[in-house]
Amino acid sequence: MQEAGMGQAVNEALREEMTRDPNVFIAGEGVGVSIHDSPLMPTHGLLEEFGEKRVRDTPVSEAAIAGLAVGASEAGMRPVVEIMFNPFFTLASDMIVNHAAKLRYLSGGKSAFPLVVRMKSGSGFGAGCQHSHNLEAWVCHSPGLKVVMPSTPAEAKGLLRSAIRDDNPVIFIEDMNLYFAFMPVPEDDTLIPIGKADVKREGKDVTVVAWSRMVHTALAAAEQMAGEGADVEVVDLRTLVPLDEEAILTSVKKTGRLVVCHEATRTGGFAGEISAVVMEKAFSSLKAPFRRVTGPDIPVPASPPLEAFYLPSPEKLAGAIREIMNQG
Amino acid sequence: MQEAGMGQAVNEALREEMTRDPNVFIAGEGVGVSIHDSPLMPTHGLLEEFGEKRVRDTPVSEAAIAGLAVGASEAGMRPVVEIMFNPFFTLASDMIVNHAAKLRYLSGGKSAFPLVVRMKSGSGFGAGCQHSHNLEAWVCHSPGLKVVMPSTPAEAKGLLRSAIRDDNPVIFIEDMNLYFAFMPVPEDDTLIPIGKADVKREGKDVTVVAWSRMVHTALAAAEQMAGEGADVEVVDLRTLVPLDEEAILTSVKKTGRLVVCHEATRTGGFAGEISAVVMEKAFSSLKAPFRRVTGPDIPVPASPPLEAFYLPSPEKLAGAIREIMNQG
Amino acid sequence: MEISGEKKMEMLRSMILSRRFSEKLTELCKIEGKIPGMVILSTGQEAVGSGVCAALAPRDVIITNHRSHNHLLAKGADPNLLMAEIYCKKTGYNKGKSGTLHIAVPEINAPCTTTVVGGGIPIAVGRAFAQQYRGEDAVTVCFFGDGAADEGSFHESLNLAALWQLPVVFVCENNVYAGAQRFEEHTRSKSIADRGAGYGMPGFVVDGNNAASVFNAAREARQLALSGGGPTLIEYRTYRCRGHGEQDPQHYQPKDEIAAWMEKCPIPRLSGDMIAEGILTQDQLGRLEDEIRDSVEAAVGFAESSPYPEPEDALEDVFA
Amino acid sequence: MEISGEKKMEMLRSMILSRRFSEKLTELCKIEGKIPGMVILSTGQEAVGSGVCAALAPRDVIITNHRSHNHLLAKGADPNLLMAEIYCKKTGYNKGKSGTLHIAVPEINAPCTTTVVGGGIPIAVGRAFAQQYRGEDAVTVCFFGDGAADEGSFHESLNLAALWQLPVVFVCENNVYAGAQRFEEHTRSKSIADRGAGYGMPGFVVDGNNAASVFNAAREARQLALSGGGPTLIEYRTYRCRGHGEQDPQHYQPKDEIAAWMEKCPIPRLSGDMIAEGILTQDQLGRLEDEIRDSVEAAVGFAESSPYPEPEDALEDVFA
Ligand SMILES: Cc1ncc(C[n+]2csc(CCOP(=O)(O)OP(=O)(O)O)c2C)c(N)n1
Ligand SMILES: Cc1ncc(C[n+]2csc(CCOP(=O)(O)OP(=O)(O)O)c2C)c(N)n1
Ligand SMILES: [Mg+2]
Ligand SMILES: [Mg+2]
Repeated sequence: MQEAGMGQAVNEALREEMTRDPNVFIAGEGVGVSIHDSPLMPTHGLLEEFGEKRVRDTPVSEAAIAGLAVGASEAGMRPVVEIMFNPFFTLASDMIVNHAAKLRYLSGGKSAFPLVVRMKSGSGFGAGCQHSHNLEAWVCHSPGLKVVMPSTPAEAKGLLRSAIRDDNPVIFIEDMNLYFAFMPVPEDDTLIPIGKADVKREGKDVTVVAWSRMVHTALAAAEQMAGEGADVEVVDLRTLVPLDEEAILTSVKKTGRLVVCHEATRTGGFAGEISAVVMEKAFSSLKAPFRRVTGPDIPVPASPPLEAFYLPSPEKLAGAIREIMNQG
Repeated sequence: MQEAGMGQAVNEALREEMTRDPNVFIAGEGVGVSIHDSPLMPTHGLLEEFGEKRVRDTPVSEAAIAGLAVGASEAGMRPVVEIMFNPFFTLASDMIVNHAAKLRYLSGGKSAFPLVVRMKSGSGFGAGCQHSHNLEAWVCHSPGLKVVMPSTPAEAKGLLRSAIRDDNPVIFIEDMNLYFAFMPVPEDDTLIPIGKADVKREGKDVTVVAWSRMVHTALAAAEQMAGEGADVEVVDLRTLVPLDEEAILTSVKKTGRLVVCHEATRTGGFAGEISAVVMEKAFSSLKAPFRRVTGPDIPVPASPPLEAFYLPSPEKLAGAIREIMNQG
Repeated sequence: MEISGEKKMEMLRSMILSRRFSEKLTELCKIEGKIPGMVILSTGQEAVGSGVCAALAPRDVIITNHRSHNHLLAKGADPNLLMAEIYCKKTGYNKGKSGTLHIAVPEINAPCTTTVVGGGIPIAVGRAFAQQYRGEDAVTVCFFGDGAADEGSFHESLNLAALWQLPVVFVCENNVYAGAQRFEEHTRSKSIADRGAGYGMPGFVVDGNNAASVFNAAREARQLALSGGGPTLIEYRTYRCRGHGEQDPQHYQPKDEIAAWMEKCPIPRLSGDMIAEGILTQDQLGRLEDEIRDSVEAAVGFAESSPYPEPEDALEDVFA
Repeated sequence: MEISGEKKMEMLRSMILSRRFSEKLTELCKIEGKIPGMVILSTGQEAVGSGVCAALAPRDVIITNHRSHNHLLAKGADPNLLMAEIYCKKTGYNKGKSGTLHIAVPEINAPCTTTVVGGGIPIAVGRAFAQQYRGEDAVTVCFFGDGAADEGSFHESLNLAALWQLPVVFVCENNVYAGAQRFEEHTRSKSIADRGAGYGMPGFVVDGNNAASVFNAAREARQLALSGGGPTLIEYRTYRCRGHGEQDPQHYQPKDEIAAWMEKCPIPRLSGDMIAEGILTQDQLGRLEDEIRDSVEAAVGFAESSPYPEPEDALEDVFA
């Protein structure tokens, strides 16, 4: 099996789906000619392969990019558009949330909007809070959207292919750090279903729910805790909407303890949703208080020590696990 | 004491603050000359009283309206701008979330942005999902913003005055239904502090946390449940950010049971945050599973029976309370 | 260019239908609780929707806005299903989920109606992109107001459409008001059409109360788009004879201004011309009026007798 | 209009400072891990920031963007504090919270720098609104790129500024590229300045590599704004001699294009003129260069020897 970063995996998925279905096209800022001349980037080489008709560089106009996807998808095309960085979602949010997500409902089920919006996310580049700001909680709170946040290249590939084939708008968020983390990617054409979590590590003492880059933080924390005799189960959500409640509840019923880890800021983050689901549906299984390990409620700072402070680390996560291991 | 709707109370607060401080001005679509010729509306009569310099009708340009507030507030003015309906926040969201909320931090604390964004929210007018969509969870998840959602005219008045005097960006969300619900409003110039919840009804069996219009739903449900022998405490958050955790925890520690009621859709709604806080900090006090009573995960439909189905009712809330009264 | 008698008849019928439909709604809106939501009409502006749609083929697409009824009827919407949707009934085009403001009728190629001001413009660009991509012999028309032309979405969309030479016709219906704000109170520009130049796109100001001029401008723009010549921005000058919506008392609209524009009503203007040209008689006009009146009454009857959706129907149609 | 020798000297110094500062950063960026984030420079474009800021009074405000260093230095930023912020040190203008991309310097009236493309434009309008409201004898200048002119924020802001005749000067720095996209690949418009007409605002295209022309256009626009004549849109034509940022290998930029523009470098152009006019000698120029080189070295020394902020400092400065 080849080793690749997530950008390369996304690239493969795009290439394969574009080859399979002439209705698939990609558009966005620099998806064709880019300032990044690197094969690690998700759309590298696609312009050369598929030409200007299907690989559309757009002006710096996020609302128009998103609207392009809405309109073209209504016609039965399958646009995959890129909003360069997650914070710029704000500029596309009217098109996505008030249109892509709602127009089918408003049509009484007559229209469909099979589009994918890819967004880069994640801190760690010293770029500051206008580039690094994880906003998955916004799209999760917008009925009509599906939300996918893979943690490995292989899953990114399989999930993106499913997202492109899905008849609904899918928000697909890629942590940029994972472009540079090489992991095995199968060369077959596996589709990974949207809406299914994956247990990345089995354990019996505590459940850590995470997604995207934080899955690796969780796995590192689990290793650390294993040394202390705690057996941590890591549930990788992969898809946030629709949420695989069953996977979460099954794990929590087994372990009786829950920690959620996300990079996004704390207040109003998606950890709250998971806590609510568990408190509603597995209350009696819980042996210890819930813990969240998240970014603090601050914009992401640029300076390296500050940015490192922002990021949930395996150590902080292990600390939280330790706290509740001592209870219940 | 006079009786007034929330629009009138907001109107009084604006009038008083504009009179007190020449740096306060209002801007937005139809804040001066409006298609609504009604004294129940929040900005009615202010143009006549304060003139065109301070009451600025703008083009239909939400990003510019928000940017106006950002720029003017940096200069030390105190803009109070209106985004007509909550879903149109999307169009202003870059200015609010990436700029109003972050620029102070980016300046290292040198700049301040003392602005208020008023937004109308709430379903019940058959206007459909592009007008009715409660998005408070978005702004609550954006560090640097304060978020206020009053339930009564008197509190709207006191809180808006505090919001205008606050040195930070404050998002002030008014449920339009409350413009037509008349309640006493004191004529004095009370300031209600931002960040303090209010116990609207004391009770010992179950805590219902609510805000904005849903406080009245909670009070109605509490009355209903009183007839069944359950003593419901209703905590009106008033401010969502900063969250008065103490008020919530004090109540839950007393009652041992928690229901959160909000009009916004369920997944990713702010109820999750409250559940997380309680599960982190009052876990051992909890006697029964948590319940949320919220809008379902759908866009708000226009047709009256569908729209009524969408809205959390006292009956649904009472049902949830009943469920957990039987446990623990 | 010469307009056939048939086209003129089509426009006349469509304008009268739209007017009677609107007048009926004005009446119904006075009855408390009858029509949910904000009913927004095109009374006085009918030549725009009717003239533009007459220039289109059924395969052409329109994207419309909060003031959609005229556009939809002109594109061929069934008055029964339209009225039922406005009533929010289960039999309506969108099962009552949309109501008066966002009626989508994909079956007549009017698939997206949005009440977010300016929101239809990027979508129209996307729809036209699909047409170009597939080499369809069809265009997309986007209807929006003068106020909408101040939204950022207008700007980004027109720039992109011009850049890619997409087959789209941008129809700005300048009805003097955006809400309670007059045109000259929301921009210092002399016209919206002037903005075309900034995107390298032709822009024209056209009399929007003259169905023939409306038709001709739309026909030319469509032709240009079909032949690969890219988008056109047409600003039709017309007037909103009623309030922004039916709840608007029009207190800020000068009475004599309304009256003056009512004098320029596009319906007698076209029917008068047609009679003068000898392609319509008073008698035929009378029968047309009667027939339309009946169909509007029938639409009301259909809507009134239709059931509301069941509450739980609210949960359907979120995902495909 | 005549430009004083003093002003010319000011521009020359500011351009050379900006160039040396940038060249130093280009060097530093090659050292792995030295400078955090995306360093984005104005090499070759210095006449714009330096010429415009020379036309301003200290009380005038500038709002800048991701390509800010030249603007900030020209407005009077201290190279030490600027460099320290670029290094993300505690002693930097913003305590390391901003880094290279969003440096805010309220003390020189450069209070908001945003890296959201187009994001500064609405803010500049708000800042100019405050000036008008208070009757201040000052204007706001907003710097943005040609790419930014395609964002919706540009459109909404220019329309509003013209409508209210706000004292703002919109400075579009057209450096041929927006990221990897050439100007003619992102708009079919012949110029950004053309867009002014659509808002009822004067728009001019000006040589952005000639400091004197830059200065004169800015001075006139400022004068107009101060006298109540409202905003102006100035498009300065210049060229981005380096990549979008220092990580950009410029693979899509023709080498001969870069070379041709380097020939038009604004610095020797101004210094050459000044020498010809007899207001500068080679000797003085050499001393100026030395002095500036020293100050840039000093800035690097200051930054290098400054501490990083403490991790927990991250929690400060969210709320006032
Ligand atoms: C984004 C957004 N902002 C505000 C509104 C409220 N609103 C509805 S219609 C309207 C005026 C639109 O004017 P114009 O575009 O000229 O269309 P007209 O109503 O005159 O046909 C406004 C402000 C809205 N629906 N959407
Ligand atoms: C809203 C937004 N979209 C995209 C980006 C990424 N981006 C940064 S600079 C840039 C190009 C801007 O071009 P231009 O406005 O011409 O400015 P220049 O870099 O040439 O000075 C892009 C696309 C961004 N920062 N903000
Ligand atoms: Mg209008
Ligand atoms: Mg540029």
